[in-house]
Amino acid sequence: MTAIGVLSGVAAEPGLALRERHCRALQDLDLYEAMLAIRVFEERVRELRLDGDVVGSVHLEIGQEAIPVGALLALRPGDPVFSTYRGHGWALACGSPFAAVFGELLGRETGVNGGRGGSAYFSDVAHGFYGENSIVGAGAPIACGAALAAKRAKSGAAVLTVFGDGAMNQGSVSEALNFAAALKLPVIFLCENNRYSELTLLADVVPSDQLYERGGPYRIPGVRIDGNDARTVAAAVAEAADRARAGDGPSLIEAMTERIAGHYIGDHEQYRGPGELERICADEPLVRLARNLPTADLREVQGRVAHLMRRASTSALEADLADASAVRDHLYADGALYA
Amino acid sequence: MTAIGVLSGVAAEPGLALRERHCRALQDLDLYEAMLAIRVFEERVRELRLDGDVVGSVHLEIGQEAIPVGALLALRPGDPVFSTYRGHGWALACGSPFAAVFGELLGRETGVNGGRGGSAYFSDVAHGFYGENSIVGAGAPIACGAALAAKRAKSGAAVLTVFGDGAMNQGSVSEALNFAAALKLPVIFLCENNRYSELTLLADVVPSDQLYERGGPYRIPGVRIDGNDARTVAAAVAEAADRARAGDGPSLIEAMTERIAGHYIGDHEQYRGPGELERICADEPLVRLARNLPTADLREVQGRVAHLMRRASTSALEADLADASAVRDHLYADGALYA
Amino acid sequence: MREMTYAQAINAALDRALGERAETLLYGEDVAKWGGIFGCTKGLATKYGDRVFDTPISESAILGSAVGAAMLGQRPIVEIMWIDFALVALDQLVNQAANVRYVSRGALTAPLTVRTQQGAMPGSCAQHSQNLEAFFAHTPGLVVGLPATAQDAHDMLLSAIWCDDPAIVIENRTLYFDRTEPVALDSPVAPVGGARVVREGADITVVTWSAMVRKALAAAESAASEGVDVEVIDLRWLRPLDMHTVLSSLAKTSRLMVVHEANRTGGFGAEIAARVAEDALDLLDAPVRRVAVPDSRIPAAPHLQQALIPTKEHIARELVMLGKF
Amino acid sequence: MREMTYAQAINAALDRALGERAETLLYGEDVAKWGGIFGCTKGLATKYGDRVFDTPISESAILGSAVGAAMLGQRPIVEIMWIDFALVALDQLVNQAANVRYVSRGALTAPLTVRTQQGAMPGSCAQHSQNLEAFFAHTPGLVVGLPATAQDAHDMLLSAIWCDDPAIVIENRTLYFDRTEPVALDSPVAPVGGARVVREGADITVVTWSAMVRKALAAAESAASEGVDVEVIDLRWLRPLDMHTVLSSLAKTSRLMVVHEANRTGGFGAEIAARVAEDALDLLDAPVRRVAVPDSRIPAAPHLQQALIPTKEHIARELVMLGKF
Ligand SMILES: Cc1ncc(C[n+]2csc(CCOP(=O)(O)OP(=O)(O)O)c2C)c(N)n1
Ligand SMILES: Cc1ncc(C[n+]2csc(CCOP(=O)(O)OP(=O)(O)O)c2C)c(N)n1
Ligand SMILES: [Mg+2]
Ligand SMILES: [Mg+2]
Repeated sequence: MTAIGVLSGVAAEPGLALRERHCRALQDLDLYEAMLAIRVFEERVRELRLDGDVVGSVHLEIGQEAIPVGALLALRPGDPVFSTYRGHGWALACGSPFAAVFGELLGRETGVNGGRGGSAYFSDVAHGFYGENSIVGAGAPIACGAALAAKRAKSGAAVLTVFGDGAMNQGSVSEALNFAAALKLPVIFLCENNRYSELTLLADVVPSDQLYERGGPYRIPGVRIDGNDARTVAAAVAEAADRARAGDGPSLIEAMTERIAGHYIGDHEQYRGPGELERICADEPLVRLARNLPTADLREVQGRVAHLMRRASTSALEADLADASAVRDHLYADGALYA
Repeated sequence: MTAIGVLSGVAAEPGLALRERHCRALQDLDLYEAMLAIRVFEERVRELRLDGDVVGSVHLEIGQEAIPVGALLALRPGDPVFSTYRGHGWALACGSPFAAVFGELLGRETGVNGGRGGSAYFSDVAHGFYGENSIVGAGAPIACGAALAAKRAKSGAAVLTVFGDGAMNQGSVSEALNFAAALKLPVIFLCENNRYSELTLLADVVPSDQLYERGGPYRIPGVRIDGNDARTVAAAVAEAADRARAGDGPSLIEAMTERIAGHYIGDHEQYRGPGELERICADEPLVRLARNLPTADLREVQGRVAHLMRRASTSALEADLADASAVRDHLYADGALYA
Repeated sequence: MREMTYAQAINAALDRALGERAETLLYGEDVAKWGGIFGCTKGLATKYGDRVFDTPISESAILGSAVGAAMLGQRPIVEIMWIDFALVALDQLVNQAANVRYVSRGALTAPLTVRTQQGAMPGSCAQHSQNLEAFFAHTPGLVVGLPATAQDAHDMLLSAIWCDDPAIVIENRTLYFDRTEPVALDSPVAPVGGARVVREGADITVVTWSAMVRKALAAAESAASEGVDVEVIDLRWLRPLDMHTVLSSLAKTSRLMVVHEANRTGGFGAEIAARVAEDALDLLDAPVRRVAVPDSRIPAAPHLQQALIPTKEHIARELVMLGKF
Repeated sequence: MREMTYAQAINAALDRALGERAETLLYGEDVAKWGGIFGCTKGLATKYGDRVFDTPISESAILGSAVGAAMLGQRPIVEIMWIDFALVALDQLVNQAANVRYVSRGALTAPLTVRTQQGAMPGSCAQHSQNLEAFFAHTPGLVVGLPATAQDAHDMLLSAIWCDDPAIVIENRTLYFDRTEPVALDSPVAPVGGARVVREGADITVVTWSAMVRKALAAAESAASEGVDVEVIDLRWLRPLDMHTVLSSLAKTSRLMVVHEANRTGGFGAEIAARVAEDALDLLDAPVRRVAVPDSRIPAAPHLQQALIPTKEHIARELVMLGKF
C-alpha cells in the first residue's frame, strides 16, 4: 500500500487534497485513487439519477478524470478554476467535499450552493472552484477577468479555464484568446477534446481538428497532449502555469480524451461506430493505470473509495432539502433592490 | 486620353461600371478614374455633411479606394457584396448610381433606401450590394449565408464580405471563418487593415497584427497584400473568387491600407503621430497612380468626374425628401402583422 | 388526424416544409445526422440530404448565415437549442434580421425561421430555464409564436416558415413528449397570428401561452368547482398580437388575469395589462392580475423551482380570489 | 457646484470612483488612450495608469472579463459603446452576471458596472438607434438606471459602481453635450433606486426617463398654458423600481401617462401601466396613455425619425387630450 492520502478520508468532510500535492511526489496508486474517487462519485451520481433522486441533465466526466486530477496537481491553492457543466470532477479535484457536491445535485441545504446550481452550474469558491458554466464557451472570457484580477492583485495566481472541443467554435472563446494574449493575462485555456459535442463529431464541423493551433494567430503557445495520462496533463498545466506566473501570458492545451458515459445520463450514444466504445474503454485512464498496479493495492483503494462515496452520498441523502422559504434570497446584496 | 469608360456617364443614372470589366483590360487612367470617382463622391459628401445637408455619423473610405475598385474588377455581376458602415465606395464600385447614394445620405425619396439606411446602413440589391452593416463583424456570418444560398443554387457566385482590422477580434468573425471553412462556402473574407479602429491602434489590442494568419487554424488560405494598389487587390480577389467558384471554400485577404480622412467626419485624429498623415498621404492610391500619368489626361478625368459628381449631388439635393407618411411601411410583408 | 407528440408534430411540419418548399434549409447544432437532441428533426437529413446539416456550436454563424441565406432567396429554418443560447447572438435577430425588410423598403427580405425552446424543467439550471419571449416580442420586425399544443407546434411552425418575415417559434420542452394528441397534418398553412379561446367562461378572462395554457385550463376546472367560470385564451402569437380576441372576451368577463412562466417585471403580461388599461379600462371590474414567476433567477432543485413557478393550484387560488373580488 | 455637461459629469464620477476605490477598473473600446469616442473617459488613463485600458472590439470578452474580475474582488466599470452592441454579448449580462450571487447564495458576487448609451439621433442608423432598457429591466439580478440630467449622470453612475451587484447605467448621447448644468460632486454616494418628482402638478402623472424627461417637462409647460397641470416623474431606475413615488402621485392626479423612446410594445411603459392596473386601478379616472415610438425600426433620415419619435409637441397634445378626458 503506497497511497499517501490524496483522499482526505479522515477529515470531517472528505474530499480530494490535490492542490497541496505535487505530481512527481505521488505514486501511480495515488493518481489511481484520485481518479477513481471521481469515477466512483460519478457512478454513484448515475445511480442516483436513474433512481430519480437526482433529476435533470447530468453530464458525467467518466473517462476524462486524468485531466482534472493532473491539472489540479499542477495548480496551487488560490488558483481559480472555471469549468463547464461537465464539472463534478473539476470541483472534486479542487477539493470540494464529496458530500457537498452530492448534496448540490440532490437539492440539499448542505449542497455547495444549496441546490441553486444543480449538476450543471454550481461553484464552490471556498475550494477555488469558481464554477461550472452551462453556456458553451462563456467561461473563457470570465476566466480572463479572473486573470486580470490576479494580475492586478499581483497574487501570483494562474487561472484555469476548461472547455470542450466544440466550444472552440464559439466566438467568445476566440475573443478570450485574443484578449488574454493582448493583455498577457495569466490564464490557461484547457480544451478537453473528447471528439464529440453532444451527438456531433468535432471532425464533422471543423475544417481541421487540430485545435491546439487555434491560439497560433494570437501567438499563444499551443500543445496537444494525451489527456488520459494525469502526469502528462500535470506537466503541461505546470508549464502553462509557470508561464502565467512569470507574466508571459496565456497557454492553450488540447487534452485528447474520450468520454465513455455519453453526453449526459440517458444519451443512447447511437453516434458511436462499431467497436468504438470498446476501443476507447481499453485506453481510459483508470484501466491504463491499473495495468501496472498490484491487484491487492487496487482492491484496497477501491474499497476505501467505495466506502467513502457510500458514506458521502448517504449523508447527502439524509440531509434536509434546501429551505424553500429562502428561495428568493441572494438575488441582490440589498433587500431593498427586490422592488 | 485612354480611359475606356468605367464611368458610365452617358447613362441616365451615372455610376461605375466595374463588374463587367477586367482589370487587365484597363489602363491605369481607368483605374484612376474609378478611384477618383469614389474620392470625389466622398469629398462632396464631406461638404454636404459639414454644411448640414447630411447629418449623423459618416465614415469615409478616403485613402482606401483601391480596395473596392480592385475587388469589383475581379467580381462578376451576381456576386453579392457585403460591406461595413464605411461602405459608400463599395456601393459605388458595385455600380450604385451616384445620385441614388447621395440621395440616401440626404434622406431623399430617390435614395437607394429612401433614407431608411442612411450613410452607415444602406443596401442596393439591384447592383449586388447587399449592404453596409453598422455592427462590427456582423456581416461575416451573413455573407456565409449568402454563400450557402449561392452554393445551393449552384449559381457560381462568389460572395465578398469586407470588414476592418478591428473586426477580426469580434467573435462572430471567428465563427464565420470556421463555419465557411467547414462548409467550404464560396466566400471571400476581405479585411481592410487601416491599422486603426476608431481611435485605437490595432497593434495596441492584439498580440500579433498579422491578421491574414487568423484563417490558418481553419485552413483558410490567407494573404496580406498592398491594398493601395487596385491591380494587386484585383489579382488577390480574382484568385479567391476562382477558389470559391471551384468549390474550394473561403479565402482571407488582408489588404493593407490607410484611411486618410478620420474614422468619421469630425474625427480630430489626435491619435496620429507626428508626420504620420503626410507619410501615408504620399502613398495613397490616387497619388501613387497619378505619378505616372500625363497631367493632361489627369485633368480631363478630374474634370469629367467633378462634373458628374456635381450633377449627381445637385440632382439628389433637388429631389424630394423621403415621404414621411410612408415611414411605417415595409416593417412586414403583410400589413396585418403590424398589430 | 394522427396521434402524435408535440415533438413528432414538429417533425411532421418540418418534413412538410422541406417537402413542399424547395427553398427551405434546416440546420443547427446536432439537428441532422442524429435528428436533434430532442429528436424533433429525426430522419430529415436522410430524406432531404444536404439541405439538412449539422453546424458547429456557433450561434452567431447559425443565425447570421440564416439572415444571409434568406436575403438570397432561401428559407432557412435554424435551431437554437435553448432560448438562453440566443443571447450569445441576439444581434443577428434584433439588429440584423428585423431590419432587413424595413431598411431596404422591401428590396431585401429575411424570411428565416428560428426554432427554439425554453422554460424550466425539474433540475434545469439557471442558464437553461429562462422564458425570454418578451425580448423578441419587443422587437419590431420579428414574428413571435409560442405553440401550446401538438397541433399548434405543427401549424404555427408551418405558418412561421411560410411567413415572408423573420419568425421565431418558441417551443417548450416540457411539452415535447408528455402526451400524444390527434394532429391534422394536411390543412392549408394559415398566416401567422391569431389567439384562440380554449375554454369558454363568463367570469374571468385568462390570457396565457405556451406550457401555461394547460396549467391554466386545469386551474380553470378547479375554479369552476368553486363557482368561478373562467375563459382561457391561448394567445399563441405575441407578435402580431391579437388583442381583438382578448378584448372580446373581456367585454363578457370584466376580469383579466395573465399567466406566464417568465418573471413578472417586464414580462409580456405587462403588455397585455397595459393594452387593456389603455384601450379597455372601462371593461375592468377588478384589478388586473398577473400570475408569473416572481423576479428571481431559477434554481435547479425541483422543490425550489416549484416554490417559484406558478402551479395549477396556485393559479386556481388566484382565480378564485379574482372571481370573488 | 460646478457647471458641466452630462459627459463631463460622467467623467467626474469615474474620476471619483477610480480615486476613492482602489478595486475599480475602467475599460472598453477606445476609453483609455484617447478618452472615449464621446470623451467621457478623457484623462483617466493618464491619471490612473493601467487600471484604465483600451480593449479589442470584443464585447463578449469585455463583459465576460468584467464578470470574472468582479468575482475576484475587482469592481470593473466597462463601456459598451452603444447599447445595440450589447446584443452580441448579452449572455454575459443575462446568463452570467445576473446569476452569480443568486446561484452561489452570495459566496460569489459580480459588482460590475456597465456604462452604455442609447437612443436615436438625427441620422443615426437603425443599428445605432434602439432603446433597449426593457431587456435589462426584465432581467432579475441586474440593476438598471437611466440618468436624465448631468447631476444624475454623475450620481447614478457612482451609485451603480458602489452597488454590490451588476448594474447597467444607460446614458443617452443626445444629452452628452447639449448644455451645462450645475453639478454637485462631493455628496455621499446614494444607494441605487428612487424616482424623483421633477415637476409638480395636479392633473396628470407623467412617468418617464432618460432623454424624454426634458421633452415631457417642456410638454408639461405647453399643457399648462392650456390649463392642464402635469406632474412629471423622472423614474431614474427601472430596477429597482420605485412604484411608491408613482402611486403617490397618481393618488393625487388620477391620470397616468408613460413616455419613452423605446417602441411601445413590450417597452417598460407596459410594466408601469400593468403595475397600476394591478395595484391601483381604483386611482385611475381615465385610461392609461403610453406615448412611445410606434413599433417600427428607426430610419436614418432625421425627418423620418421625427415622424416616429415623440416630440415635445406630440406629448403636449397627448397631455391636453388626457387632461380633458
Ligand atoms: C452557447 C451554447 N450553445 C449550445 C449549447 C448546448 N450544448 C451544451 S453542451 C454542448 C456540446 C459541447 O461540446 P464540447 O464543447 O465538445 O464539450 P463536451 O460536452 O464534449 O465536454 C452543446 C452544444 C450551450 N450550452 N451553449
Ligand atoms: C459590435 C460592435 N462593437 C463596436 C462598434 C463601434 N465601432 C464602430 S466602427 C468601430 C471600429 C472598427 O474598426 P475596424 O474594424 O478596424 O474598421 P474601420 O472603421 O477601421 O474601417 C467600432 C469599435 C460597433 N459598431 N459594433
Ligand atoms: Mg466534446
Ligand atoms: Mg480599421
